[in-house]
Amino acid sequence: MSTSILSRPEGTTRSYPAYSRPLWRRALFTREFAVIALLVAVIFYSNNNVEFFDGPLTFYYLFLDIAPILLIALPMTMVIITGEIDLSVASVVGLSSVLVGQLHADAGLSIPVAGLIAILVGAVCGAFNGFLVAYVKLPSLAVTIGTLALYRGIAVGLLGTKAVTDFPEKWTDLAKKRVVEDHSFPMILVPFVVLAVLFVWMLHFSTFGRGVFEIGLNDEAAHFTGVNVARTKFLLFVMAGAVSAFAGIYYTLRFGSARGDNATGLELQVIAAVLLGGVSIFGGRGALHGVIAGVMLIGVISSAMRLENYTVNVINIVIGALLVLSVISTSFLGWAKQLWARRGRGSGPSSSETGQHRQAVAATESTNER
Amino acid sequence: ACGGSDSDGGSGSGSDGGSAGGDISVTFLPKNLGNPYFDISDAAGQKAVESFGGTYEQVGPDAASPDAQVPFINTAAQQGVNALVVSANDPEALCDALKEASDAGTKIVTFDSDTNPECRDLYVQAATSEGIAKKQVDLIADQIGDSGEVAILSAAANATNQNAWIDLMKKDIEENHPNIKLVDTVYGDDDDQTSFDKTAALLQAHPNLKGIISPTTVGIAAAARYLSTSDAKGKVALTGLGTPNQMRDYVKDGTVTSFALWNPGDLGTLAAFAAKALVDGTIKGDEGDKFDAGDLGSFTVGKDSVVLLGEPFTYDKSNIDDFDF
Amino acid sequence: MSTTDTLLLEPSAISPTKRIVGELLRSREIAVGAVLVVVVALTTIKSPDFLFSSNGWRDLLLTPSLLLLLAVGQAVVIITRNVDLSVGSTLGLTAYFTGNLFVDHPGIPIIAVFLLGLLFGAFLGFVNGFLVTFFNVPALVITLGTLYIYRGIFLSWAGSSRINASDMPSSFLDLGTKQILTIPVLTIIGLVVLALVGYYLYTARGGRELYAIGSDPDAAVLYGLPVKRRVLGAFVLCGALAGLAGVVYAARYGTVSSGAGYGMELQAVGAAVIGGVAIFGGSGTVWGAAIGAFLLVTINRALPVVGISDFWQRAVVGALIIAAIVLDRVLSARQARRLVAARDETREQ
Amino acid sequence: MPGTAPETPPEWALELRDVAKSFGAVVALRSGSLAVAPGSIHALVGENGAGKSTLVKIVAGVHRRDSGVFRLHGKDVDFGSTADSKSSGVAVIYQEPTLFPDLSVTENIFMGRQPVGRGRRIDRAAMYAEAERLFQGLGVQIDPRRPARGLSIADQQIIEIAKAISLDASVLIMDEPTAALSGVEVDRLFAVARSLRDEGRALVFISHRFDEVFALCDTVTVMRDGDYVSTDAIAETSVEQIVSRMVGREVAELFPKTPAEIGDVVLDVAGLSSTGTFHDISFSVRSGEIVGLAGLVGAGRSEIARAVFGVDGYDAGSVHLAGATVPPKKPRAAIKAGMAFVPEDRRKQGLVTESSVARNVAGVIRGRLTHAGLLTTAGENRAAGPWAGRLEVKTNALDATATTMSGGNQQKVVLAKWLATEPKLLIIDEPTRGIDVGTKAEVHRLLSDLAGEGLAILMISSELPEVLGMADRVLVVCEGRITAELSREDATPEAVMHAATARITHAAPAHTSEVTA
Ligand SMILES: Nc1ncnc2c1ncn2[C@@H]1O[C@H](COP(=O)(O)OP(=O)(O)OP(=O)(O)O)[C@@H](O)[C@H]1O
Ligand SMILES: Nc1ncnc2c1ncn2[C@@H]1O[C@H](COP(=O)(O)OP(=O)(O)OP(=O)(O)O)[C@@H](O)[C@H]1O
Ligand SMILES: [Mg+2]
Ligand SMILES: [Mg+2]
Repeated sequence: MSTSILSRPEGTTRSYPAYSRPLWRRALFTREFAVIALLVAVIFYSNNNVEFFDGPLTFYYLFLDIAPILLIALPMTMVIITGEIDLSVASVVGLSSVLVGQLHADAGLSIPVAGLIAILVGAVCGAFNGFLVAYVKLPSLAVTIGTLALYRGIAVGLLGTKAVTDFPEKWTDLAKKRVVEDHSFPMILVPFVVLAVLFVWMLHFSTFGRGVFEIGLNDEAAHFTGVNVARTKFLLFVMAGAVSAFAGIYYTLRFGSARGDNATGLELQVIAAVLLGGVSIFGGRGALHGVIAGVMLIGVISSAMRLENYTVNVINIVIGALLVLSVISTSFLGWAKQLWARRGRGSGPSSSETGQHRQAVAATESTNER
Repeated sequence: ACGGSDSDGGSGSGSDGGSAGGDISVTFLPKNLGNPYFDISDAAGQKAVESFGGTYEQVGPDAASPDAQVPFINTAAQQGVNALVVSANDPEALCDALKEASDAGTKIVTFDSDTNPECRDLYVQAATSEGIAKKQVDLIADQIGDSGEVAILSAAANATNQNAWIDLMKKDIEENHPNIKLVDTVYGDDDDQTSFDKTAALLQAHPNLKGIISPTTVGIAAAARYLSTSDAKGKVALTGLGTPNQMRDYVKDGTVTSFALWNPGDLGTLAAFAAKALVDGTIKGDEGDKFDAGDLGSFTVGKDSVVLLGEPFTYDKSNIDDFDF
Repeated sequence: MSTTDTLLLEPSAISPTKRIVGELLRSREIAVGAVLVVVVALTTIKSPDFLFSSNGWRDLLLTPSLLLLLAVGQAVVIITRNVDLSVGSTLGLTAYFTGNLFVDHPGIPIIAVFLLGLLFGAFLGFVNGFLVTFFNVPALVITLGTLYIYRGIFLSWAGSSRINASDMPSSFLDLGTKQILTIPVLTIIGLVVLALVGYYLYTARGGRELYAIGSDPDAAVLYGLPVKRRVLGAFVLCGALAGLAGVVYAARYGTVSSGAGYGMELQAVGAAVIGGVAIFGGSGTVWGAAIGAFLLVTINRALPVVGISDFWQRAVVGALIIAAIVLDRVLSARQARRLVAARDETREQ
Repeated sequence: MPGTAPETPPEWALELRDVAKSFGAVVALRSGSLAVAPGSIHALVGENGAGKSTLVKIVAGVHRRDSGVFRLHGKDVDFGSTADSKSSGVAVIYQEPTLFPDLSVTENIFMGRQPVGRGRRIDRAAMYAEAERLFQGLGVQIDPRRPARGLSIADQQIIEIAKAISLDASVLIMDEPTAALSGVEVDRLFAVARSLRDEGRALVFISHRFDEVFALCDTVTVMRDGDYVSTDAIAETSVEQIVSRMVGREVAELFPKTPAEIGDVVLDVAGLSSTGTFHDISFSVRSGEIVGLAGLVGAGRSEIARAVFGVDGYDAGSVHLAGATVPPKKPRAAIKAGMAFVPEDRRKQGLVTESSVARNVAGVIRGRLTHAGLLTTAGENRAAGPWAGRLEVKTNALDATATTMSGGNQQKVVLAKWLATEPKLLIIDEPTRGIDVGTKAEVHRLLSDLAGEGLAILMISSELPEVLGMADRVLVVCEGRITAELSREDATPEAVMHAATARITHAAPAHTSEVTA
């Protein structure tokens, strides 16, 4: 090591391959791929076995239904990857819905102006969450349980028994219009695709996104390498608020009705979809294509089951079971793989594995998870 | 057969029976599942549909909100069911979905709670809103001696029919009962626990309260349960819309003197027959159209495509044992 | 203590009584309790009936008993650094199960119903705990899943039937309001449970191990604590208490429909958090969670009395939850700053 | 070239023979052997990743061996959990402290076996009394009621030791217990260890510090690459012999300090203060110069470094880098100005262990790797590859994570990451903590070379030989103040220790006057 370290010409020392596994293995053995495969399988099955599923309306309605979840899942994915959670998104949807209604009906503002103000208020709601989580350093689960009630309460309080329903046809139609006549893609997919591209870039192809992952894996180390942990989290909560508010506008226009109780319980659906899409609740892991597939999967299953005349309770059971199975399967597969590897190497005292042992190993390794 | 349901609005002429019954598919979409009121009406609807050889389905959300109802309307449109019988959680929010279903050839019947008239083919109304409102005001006035403070325990804050009744009740009280003062309206969201706790809060907040009107079956049962276990039992009157099975104990123990309701089963039956009549072309939903509703007799479509079941019926100690729903 | 060199840390030189008083004053439980007293006092000034009428007194104690049970169970689970979001569904399912017992087996002894409800809830909790511990997966995800599953099962099972007051014996329903020495029976049940669980957590090895596990699960494994068994136990306890709450629900409300317990999970977590149970485990007491439950419910009841419109109540509750956790942070930050400053002082000596 | 395992005398307290353990594809232990007699202290040494901790964890019941013999007091055992080993009389102090931060130190010691009174109630009074007795035996004063949170690493280690002692175990294993301890505490630990030995217990002591091994132990076993190498009585061996067995090759000089040309002031710190941690800290570092920051553990050196770099805030003072002011609490700004900071805790602060090597190495410079707004993995790989190569990081691919890497290797990744920023100043906290001799020499050579190229280096180290061997100038920190500044010539062990303990031993109020300029 006598030559210069800082400015040594390249190529004098050893070089490394970029990947330890071939491309197909990296692509196929992922949670994301599993969700996408399942989605394709369910669509294929439903097309052949569920009456009316291959009809022209199925995907049109499907997209209309899941659009708010798709939208909110984008920032929520990033929030969860940093290891935080936002339970208040559905309340922001409700609040934004009420604001659009009131600003339009009472203050006489046009829909775009009212919408813009609603998005700003949504961003402020997110900023309040973000401030408490990122700068006051309160646990996000507790903070957003509080704001879940607070924002919903403001929405309900502002509106009371009134429901604003007279929105200009131009706008309510737009919410349901198709991008191309006779195709299944409603207009709401346009802003979604724009946002999706933006979020994919932010999360997977920008320095900001790398910071998001690092914060989730090890926020102290991220802080030490110059990632502004607090600001990153703050911005993500702001985005979650703003996007939720946008979803609230869509909600209002799609149903032509501004109500404080719009989208009640949506937060759990969004989180379920995000987790189903392969995002780790402990942060640090996840990808947006998996999340989008996860949202679609829930939508397609619900749609197919409704066509088979199942009521909401059975659908709930299936979605809940899917969520449980999806997390169990990862740990089950890991465990099976370990067992397999050990089998292959022949027997030792370890062939009589006990739960205790697995637990200890898992615990030493589960630091990865956290 | 229950009193109040035998409509005399329209003679039994012009009925050619359920001839074209064939294979009519009718889907019932209540406000939410697990609501006893709709369980009764939908069960009767099922019986009616099966009586004319149609296929019956009941679907619905687990919470009473319009956004949760829309996917089920969409699904019905996709399936191309012949008729959809829906109780609307919001007059406006369901409209577009219903219109699309209508475009797909589905006949839309609303019952119990209406949408805007242009969004459906027919509304099967249990009783006129004026009638329902007046009935309840009369009952409470009777029970509290036509003077004192009363409060209303409603369902969801945005419930269409509830709000319409509440407005009419306010007007009626103002005009005809100057000594009655409506001091508060609270919302129990058609949830047992919330309604129960709101009743307790009403009594706390208004020590001089003399009566509670709860125009919803969930609310009145919860309020009765609270009253029956409190000091206010017998001192604070309670009336509203309730089902006999839920209210029987409270009528007998004196918590409640009397309450009102039509027969929700008849409402379901009438909605089913109306759906059938629309599907097989007997009626179009225009004013003056006549159709046959099985045991209930014949009905005529009124203004705004509304079919009226009858007037609410009053239940009290003397007659409550005659009913089982 | 003969060694006087390197003073690593100052051992407590203050007297035990002074220390205990100091600890009490700093404790979160006392702070939340004080807020509760203030709320009750203010409301009573506005409307003396809130406290002094027999109904007011009864409801003050009775209404929180349901959430109390849920919050105690939730607190135990949170202390182990887990969470149980399925308690609301468990409550609903058990309440319905309870009502059904009376329908299917008229004349069944009430104590048997309580036990069966407890067991049924414990079973549902066991399923959660088993999934969480055996597969080593995050409780939040599992219990979010079972929240949907249990409620779905509930709806499918209940279908179009519901349990009305007339389906249950009046001796059972009377429990909903019965009082012993003006204390409602259901409150007594809640308080007995609270005392038992609190006593266990404070004085039993198993209870302390729950704190250890929540404080650092990996260290607990290295230490040789029976982590899985304890966490499973916590879930079973939480489920059992939610089950008990289900029975209490049936007795108190006299009617069970599919909405029973809807959304209670967040209230239970909220009560525990307000009461000072750290969401990341390891600290807090069930006493705090219980006071948190009382505060949450009492605020809800007080708002209409003080004249806050129905519609704004939820907003006020949300604001209070936020205020509680912010206050907690401010207080602990001040304490930390004091400790740091104290270090300088010892150095200057 | 594994040596032959020791012969079995009648009564080993602990005996492991040809024990193997793999984690997936990683073979952590190929053939580990260790035999410890009762009434002796047995040293276990080896390079990073030699498998020492794995062996310990097998004895502790954390891991199960894949094969091999494991006997305790002559009986075959097979522990399924740490509870099993504990009940068999084995106490272990793990390499990383395993305390429960929310619980009191006393509960930490007695968790799971608290003294119970009537009705299986925990007897708290008895527990606190017992804890005080333990602390007294160890000669430390710690409030038995205080929570473990906020304890310094040294204090945590002391609690661990108290915990292990209180177990009354026949076999006590200590995995690098001294890594975070200062001289005084080490001496006290040794006294306790010797008295335990004299009671007839068997002790295993793992350390990278040979002076400690030779001062304390009776026998030493050497491991390399998961294999047993040799066992010798301490009296019959030497440091050189052990080192060559550990490394399996000749180790170059440990402190290859070459004089570098010292240039202009790069870092200038003036009057830095932070309540409770440090006060009035002023010093400067010139280009080409290595400045050592010495002191006892807990003196506040790391805090000073963290404040200078900006991960922590400070109350007063200023930091200048190459003439420009570095704003407080802004690591980004410090990096931009040309600062690099290798923190003391590699796993928690130095790198994101679950992230790939490439992402870690490119972590600080990724802003520069963005092209057309896009940051791609390929771009990160291109940038990271050469730096990983230059530091000879041992990994099979750039997408491997640092999770299972040995400490030395991880340290190289951290260094690669910071050198990639081409800094003007390198702050390096405990550059070789927990790193074996072979890698240590590499790191030292690297630091020396970097200084030779004009880099300014601020090095914090608790190892006196390292400070004395590498630094051009030594600053001694004691209780948050700089108590001495010594040139390379003046920096003798005595002078440094004197300044490092100045205020404790003298308790003199006029301490500032001791600072020599
Ligand atoms: N849980 C694990 N999974 C995979 N590999 C592991 C695991 N634990 C240890 N290893 C690997 O096993 C090898 C031996 O590690 P071990 O911790 O026993 O080394 P050590 O001798 O204690 O080193 P050090 O001196 O750095 O503490 C290393 O290569 C390490 O990366
Ligand atoms: N009296 C004390 N009470 C509580 N914590 C203390 C006390 N003294 C020091 N500490 C903490 O102990 C830790 C050790 O300090 P620090 O890491 O700065 O020491 P150091 O000189 O860098 O030692 P090293 O890096 O070798 O561990 C710090 O986090 C400090 O806040
Ligand atoms: Mg080790
Ligand atoms: Mg340090």
